[in-house]
Amino acid sequence: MNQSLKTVLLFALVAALILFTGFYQSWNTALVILNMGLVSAIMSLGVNLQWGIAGLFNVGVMGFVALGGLAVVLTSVSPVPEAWAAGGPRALLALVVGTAVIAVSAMLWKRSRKGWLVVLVLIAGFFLYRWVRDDAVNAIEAVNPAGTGFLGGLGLPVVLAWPMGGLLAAGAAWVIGKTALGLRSDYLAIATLGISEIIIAIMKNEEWLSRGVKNVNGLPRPVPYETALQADPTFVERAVGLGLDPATASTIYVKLGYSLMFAAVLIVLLVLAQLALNSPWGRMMRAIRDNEVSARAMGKDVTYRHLQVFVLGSAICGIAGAMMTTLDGQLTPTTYQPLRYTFLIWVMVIVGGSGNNLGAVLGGMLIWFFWVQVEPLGQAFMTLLTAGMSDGSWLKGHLLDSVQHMRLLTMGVILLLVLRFSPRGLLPER
Amino acid sequence: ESHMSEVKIGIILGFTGPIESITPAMADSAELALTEVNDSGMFLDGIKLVPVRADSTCVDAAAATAAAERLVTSEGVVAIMGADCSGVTGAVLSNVAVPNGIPMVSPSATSPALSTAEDNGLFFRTAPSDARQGAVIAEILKEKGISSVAVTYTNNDYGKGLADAFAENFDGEVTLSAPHDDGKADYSAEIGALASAGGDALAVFGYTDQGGKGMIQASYDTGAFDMYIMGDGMYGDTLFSEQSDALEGSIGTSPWAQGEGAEMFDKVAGDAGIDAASSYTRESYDAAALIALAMAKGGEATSEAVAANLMDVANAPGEPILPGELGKALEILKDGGDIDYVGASGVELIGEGEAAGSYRYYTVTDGAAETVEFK
Amino acid sequence: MSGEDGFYHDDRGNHDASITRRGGEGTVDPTRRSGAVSDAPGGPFLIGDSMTGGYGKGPDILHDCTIAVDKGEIAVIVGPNGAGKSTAMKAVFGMLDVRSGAVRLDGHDITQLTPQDRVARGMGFVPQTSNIFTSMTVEENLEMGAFIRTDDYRGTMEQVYELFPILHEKRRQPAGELSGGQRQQVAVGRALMTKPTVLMLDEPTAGVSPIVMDELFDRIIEVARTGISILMVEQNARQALEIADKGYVLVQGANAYTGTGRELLSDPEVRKSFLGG
Amino acid sequence: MDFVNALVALSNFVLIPAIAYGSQLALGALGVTLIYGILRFSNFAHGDTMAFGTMVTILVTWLFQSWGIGLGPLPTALLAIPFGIAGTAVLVLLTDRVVYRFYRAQKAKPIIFVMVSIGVMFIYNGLTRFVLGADDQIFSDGERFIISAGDFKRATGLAEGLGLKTTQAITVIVAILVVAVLFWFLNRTRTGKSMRAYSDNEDLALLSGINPERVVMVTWLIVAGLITVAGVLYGLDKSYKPFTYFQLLLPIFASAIVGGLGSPLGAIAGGFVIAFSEVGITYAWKKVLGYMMPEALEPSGLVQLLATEYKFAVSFMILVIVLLFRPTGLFKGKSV
Amino acid sequence: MENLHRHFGAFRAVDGASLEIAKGSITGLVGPNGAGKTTLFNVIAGALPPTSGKVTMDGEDITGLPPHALFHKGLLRTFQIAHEFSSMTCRENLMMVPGGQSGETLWNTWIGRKRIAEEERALRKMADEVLDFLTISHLADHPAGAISGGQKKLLELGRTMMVDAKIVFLDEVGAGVNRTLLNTIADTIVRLNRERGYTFCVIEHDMDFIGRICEPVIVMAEGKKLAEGTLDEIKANEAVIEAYLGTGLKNKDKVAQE
Ligand SMILES: Nc1ncnc2c1ncn2[C@@H]1O[C@H](COP(=O)(O)OP(=O)(O)OP(=O)(O)O)[C@@H](O)[C@H]1O
Ligand SMILES: Nc1ncnc2c1ncn2[C@@H]1O[C@H](COP(=O)(O)OP(=O)(O)OP(=O)(O)O)[C@@H](O)[C@H]1O
Ligand SMILES: CC(C)C[C@H](N)C(=O)O
Ligand SMILES: [Mg+2]
Ligand SMILES: [Mg+2]
Repeated sequence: MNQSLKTVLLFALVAALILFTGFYQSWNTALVILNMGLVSAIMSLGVNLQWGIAGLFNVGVMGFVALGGLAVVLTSVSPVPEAWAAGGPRALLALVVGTAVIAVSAMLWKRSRKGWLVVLVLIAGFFLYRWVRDDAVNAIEAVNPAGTGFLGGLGLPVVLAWPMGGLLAAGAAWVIGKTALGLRSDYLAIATLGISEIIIAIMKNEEWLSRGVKNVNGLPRPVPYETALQADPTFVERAVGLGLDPATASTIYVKLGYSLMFAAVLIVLLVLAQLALNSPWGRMMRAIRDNEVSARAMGKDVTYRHLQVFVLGSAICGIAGAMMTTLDGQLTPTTYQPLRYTFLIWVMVIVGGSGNNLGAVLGGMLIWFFWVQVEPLGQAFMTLLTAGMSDGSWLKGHLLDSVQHMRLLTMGVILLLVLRFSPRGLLPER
Repeated sequence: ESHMSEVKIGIILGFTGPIESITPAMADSAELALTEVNDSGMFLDGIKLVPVRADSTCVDAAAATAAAERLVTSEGVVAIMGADCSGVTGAVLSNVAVPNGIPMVSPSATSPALSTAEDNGLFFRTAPSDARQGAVIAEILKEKGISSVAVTYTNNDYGKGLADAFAENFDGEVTLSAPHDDGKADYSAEIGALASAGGDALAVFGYTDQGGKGMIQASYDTGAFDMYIMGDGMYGDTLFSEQSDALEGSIGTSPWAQGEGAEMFDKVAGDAGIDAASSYTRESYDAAALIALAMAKGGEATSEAVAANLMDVANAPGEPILPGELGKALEILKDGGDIDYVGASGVELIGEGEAAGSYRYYTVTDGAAETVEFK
Repeated sequence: MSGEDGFYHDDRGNHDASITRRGGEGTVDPTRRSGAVSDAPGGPFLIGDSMTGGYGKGPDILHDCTIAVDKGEIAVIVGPNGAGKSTAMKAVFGMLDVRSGAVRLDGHDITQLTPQDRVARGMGFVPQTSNIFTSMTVEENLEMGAFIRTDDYRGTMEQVYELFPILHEKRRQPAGELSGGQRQQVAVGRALMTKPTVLMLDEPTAGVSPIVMDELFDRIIEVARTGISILMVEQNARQALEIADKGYVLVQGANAYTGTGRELLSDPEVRKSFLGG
Repeated sequence: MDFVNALVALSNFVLIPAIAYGSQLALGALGVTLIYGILRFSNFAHGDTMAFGTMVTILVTWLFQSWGIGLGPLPTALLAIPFGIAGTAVLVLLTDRVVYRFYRAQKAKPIIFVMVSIGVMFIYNGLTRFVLGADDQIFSDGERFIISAGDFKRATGLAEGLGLKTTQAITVIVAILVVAVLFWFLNRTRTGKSMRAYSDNEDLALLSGINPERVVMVTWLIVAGLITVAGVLYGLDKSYKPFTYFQLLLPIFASAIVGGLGSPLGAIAGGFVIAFSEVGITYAWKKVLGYMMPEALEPSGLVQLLATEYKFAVSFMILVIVLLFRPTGLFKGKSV
Repeated sequence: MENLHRHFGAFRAVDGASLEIAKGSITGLVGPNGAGKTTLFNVIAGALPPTSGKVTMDGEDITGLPPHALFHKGLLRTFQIAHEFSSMTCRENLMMVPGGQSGETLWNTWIGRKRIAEEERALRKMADEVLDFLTISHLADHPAGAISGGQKKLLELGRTMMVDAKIVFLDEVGAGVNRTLLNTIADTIVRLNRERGYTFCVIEHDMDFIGRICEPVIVMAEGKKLAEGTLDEIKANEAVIEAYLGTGLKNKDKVAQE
């Protein structure tokens, strides 16, 4: 089968799956899957840029996604004046001090290569930082801990948080890239994995910044609230006119709003990525991926290019992370688990076909669909399996009790099946 | 309305993930209540309540939202018993329940923050907020004359909230308050730091078969502390019997009703083969029962009926109802009477999304919890 | 910082290739099992008879190509780059699917055998590329050559060291750190360790210095004299044909000229087009 | 005396736990490193395979316990380990036959193997939970302590206690034995060398007469052994819960990598680096310093470098730093 | 370069070699296996840092510069073991070589499509010419990972023809290349040298090839320079014969007798 036909068919399949969900489960479910599918597609686009195209083994996706989430809080939540009064400036000063210490020691290391001196500066700096920080942080966290207990954000429109998420992630990626990109793939992998864990640890524990594990709920939305729509007579009228009940209509309306926005972002990013890939830039990146030594000898600045693509890919993940947090309406640092936000994204990229942007998008949508739908699938399968068994038998009871474990098992089976029939991914690079 | 002869209730709990070991008993308890309602034959002209389970994963807000969305929009559940962990509960509430007007009754989401969540009158819980538990524990310690403790809490909104609430109310000194992550492989570091900080006892605000247990075990293995103070998440027979040496003489609190209700539940659950002593089984039973009773009170098995009447059936005035007496309650309601559901956990709802509830203060003796008093 | 040394001599040049590493991955399906061996008496000692085939699902590279060598003989294959010489060697060794044709060894049809089973039947092969274990020491490389031998192979190892003294000197060094020519010597040494009855060499002299090349050819003649058949591909074609009993010129996967080494050397057409005048 | 007290406190809270934990990680990392080195992929199913092997051992242990068979002061589970290994071996060989083999034949890229192993992980995950459920399981018996902290205090009259668990001692001893045997096997035996050869250059291994499928099988067998032993020791020492075993995957990978992927010695070193940085860095020195210093200078604060919240962050930070200075791990991992 | 050292642990691969390559020459570099030739190349081309010593080009100190910087200064090299971009086609392998392509700037791929298209056309033409020259034009769309060993060598050489270089280091281009083709390559090298003024430094073990194009020839052994001169001078040098050239086949006569 030729590749473009295959592409069309597979995307049609995904569309069909979602439509099927719409008809047989509900349109709301279908749209929920679609929305997170779009976000997942963007994440896998970012990972594909790094791995599929440049061969960088970034297993820190979770960290960048989380930074995107943090950006939403920092951008869109309204500031907490009491907290600012209690210790805002001092907390900022602490940040400045912290950055300065690191910058100074990095410079010292470059200039003098005297390890002990750097360590000394770091230790002294650390105490200075803690001294500036601790009081401020305690003061901030003491302000209404159950309700706020953090500085809040800038109170800007939440859509601005998306590019902000990208920027934040890009900034972090730049720092990480500068230090860690020299590592070989698996070593880079564990380094990025570690750094993402560090990012999560900071988000969990720096309450003054992100409210930590107490979560930030009720984030602003770029779309109207369902309840507002339900209260709006014109909307209700129109819904009734279409033969829908207002509650359903409002939820669908809101979700469609997200779908459109997400789709727009995805399309823009996809087009940019495709243009870049099918150009000398993409060729050069593939060359670097194939053979770094040789690419260097052919005059390509591998280090710089790696950094560039690492930052870009991470920024995309950051944007997606911000979008996801916006969709969720809340930031919950504990939900960031590597399995879900790093490895599942990788599964998406590889199943879709690494090196192929369309493949990554496809993989994102498809795997996400299954991730959600394996639960009913697994239950159905189990019902089927136990149908023949006599009622009340121990085995049947035991199996039915364990039906929830079918979820991941079914996911595993699906993953293996997909990979069996397309061992190079659904839409291979060439 | 013959086509309405089945009405679905969603049961959203973390069947996979960090609290996967306590959720089956919770779900069973909830279903037990529904079965009881169905079996009584008293429920709204023979409408059957059908539980539909879904996985909240406890930690993955997106997956929980998707699961809830599926229950609401495709399975058509009219009310949700759940979710379990405070984080995902908040997500399901604001992303699914509120937009669709579906009431949620959580048996175990105890974070104080949920009290103020925007819920359009749709969120209820049967477990009291940790703000109160913190105060209760502080009070107990004062009575016992313990003036310095080290605190470790599970690093989520529940643990943090409870630790904060405790610290705020505690008169003595908290030598160190160190979080622990659940499901991790090793807790030596936390114990090392806590032991260094010292204290008369170690307060553990975690989960019974998670990091909380790990902390107690690590402490026992190194001889760091001899006495433990345990929050609600720690209550569990297995833990007590398994760590009986370590826990001898330790104390704890758990949302629990005085007397009858709890005993009845033990019996009812025991008959149904459910491990009643597991965490939050009582609250789960109550949550499901409340949903059914609210429907009965409203005279229709709809979301609106649940949201509108739940507070009513839960609180006085009315005939007190214990576990196993749901049939009786339904009968009263059918006759237009009033009930005050007490249930397994002594339900008392104070305002939306807030349960009063009482706590059982127990000590561990010979590997079992022994009630000291109820607070 | 120790990362940098090594990989210029690695077969996997890629700095970032530890998870994509292709170096170790083979091209042969390792899960294949050998098929039956049937008797096919007569004919030369080893013959790849009218082989047609190619890589994977790709186009045919070999077209009805026949290569044979008799006991104690040296057969040399020459031809332009990409003619299919290496492919023919691999086909004879069972490393790719032969769509038609047969390989016979010592009166048996071994077409269905896997490479490892051919080794057990006394065939030895030095491929053109990736022909050493880069991470193992020189000595371990040689030991691996003797993997199927159950007798004492120390004598053979001494002989190899005698032939390539530099290897003795570097026997504890990972082979991946050797220079190009030294690696070539390891590769040939490894094959010699097998004590094969047929030795197949794909450009054994590529990159070795003249003095070593002479040694090598000398040694090949000696080996052949002990009754071992030698089948080799050479680009140093003139030297090779001089010592060859039989020569094949391969062009585009098919036999173009066949004759004794001398015949080919004296054929002006062959000289001009393939031997560099 | 104070000095002794300080030393005892440090041993009790840092040295002993870290050594035991390090050994557990090391055993896990050995399996990861072996699969990586020889089969060329990072096996994500490692944690869940460990859970499975432990589960089989637990079931057999319960059987033995019900029969009254025991090892006296030692845990009965030690007797059941061979059965656990056998069960795991059957499972992994079956998986290899049904799943991985196909991709080997296809010459799939290593990254595909990694993804496949994630699929396998999901399936094992369900499998274990179907059989034994998701709960904690208790199967340890015998003497818990060689010496408990309380007994130590009473015996020595010191202010500080020193607890040493039977399982800790067993773990360390087993880890040392296993590593020694493995090292000998890989570097000295014919089969071991053939495994290294296969990992280095598959085609050439064929050309040397090495049977690749046999190498694969032997690797899985060794891995099954390592995995089960690691899982059982961990379960005895801490507790058995499938989810924790899954969570163990990350520190195990970290250990394997920081030590140098593919290097058994590195796996050991890596295990200790991770364990010590997790346990050691966030240790509050208050107590120890309190003993060492004169009364007047006794620290008032905790003297803790970083709060324990950051213990994972710190251990990963150390990992990153190690890698910056030794980009391919402590033991220059390339191949086994 | 002067007094260059590169040590691997205690092993001195390049041990104080000082040699000079005259502008516009085609210098041959020969020596026994393991003499340190490739290592020397790697050090000069920035692939390995020198342990000590200095490399200058056109009077400019280029010691320790990274390879890509050297490329842009006009210093090119090929690899002894072919380093192709295996998943890319042969044509792409060539087209990626020239530096300063505007399409390599990310921004331009979005806004400068037209200019890129033009550049690409020109590049493609050039690449096709080179492929033609190397007699592998039929492989233009073939993945470079799946071509024969000799063809990879040709591709390696082809890359140096894609740009204007000041100096090109060729590491055993001839090994594994058909002798007839090698003669053509030799002619090209000479032509590039004459017409475009490239300086070459060539490692090769084929004396015919060396003799055909190189003047002067430098012999290295054990990391040091052993001799320098024309090929005939070298051939007459006892030390070189002993270490490198040898005296021909011992068994030759035996073959002849048969
Ligand atoms: N990474 C390394 N570690 C240790 N020794 C090395 C390393 N790389 C090369 N060597 C040694 O340095 C010496 C010189 O190697 P080099 O590749 O420069 O030789 P060469 O002159 O190019 O030989 P050839 O003609 O065979 O290609 C060899 O003896 C080799 O074993
Ligand atoms: N792994 C492979 N997959 C697909 N095609 C291949 C592969 N290796 C080689 N080829 C193709 O097969 C043809 C013959 O290659 P082969 O390696 O047999 O040539 P050769 O005669 O040995 O050349 P050389 O003298 O350059 O080594 C070439 O055209 C090449 O493109
Ligand atoms: C299931 C529970 C133990 C949950 C806990 N009380 C929380 O709010 O997260
Ligand atoms: Mg060839
Ligand atoms: Mg060389």
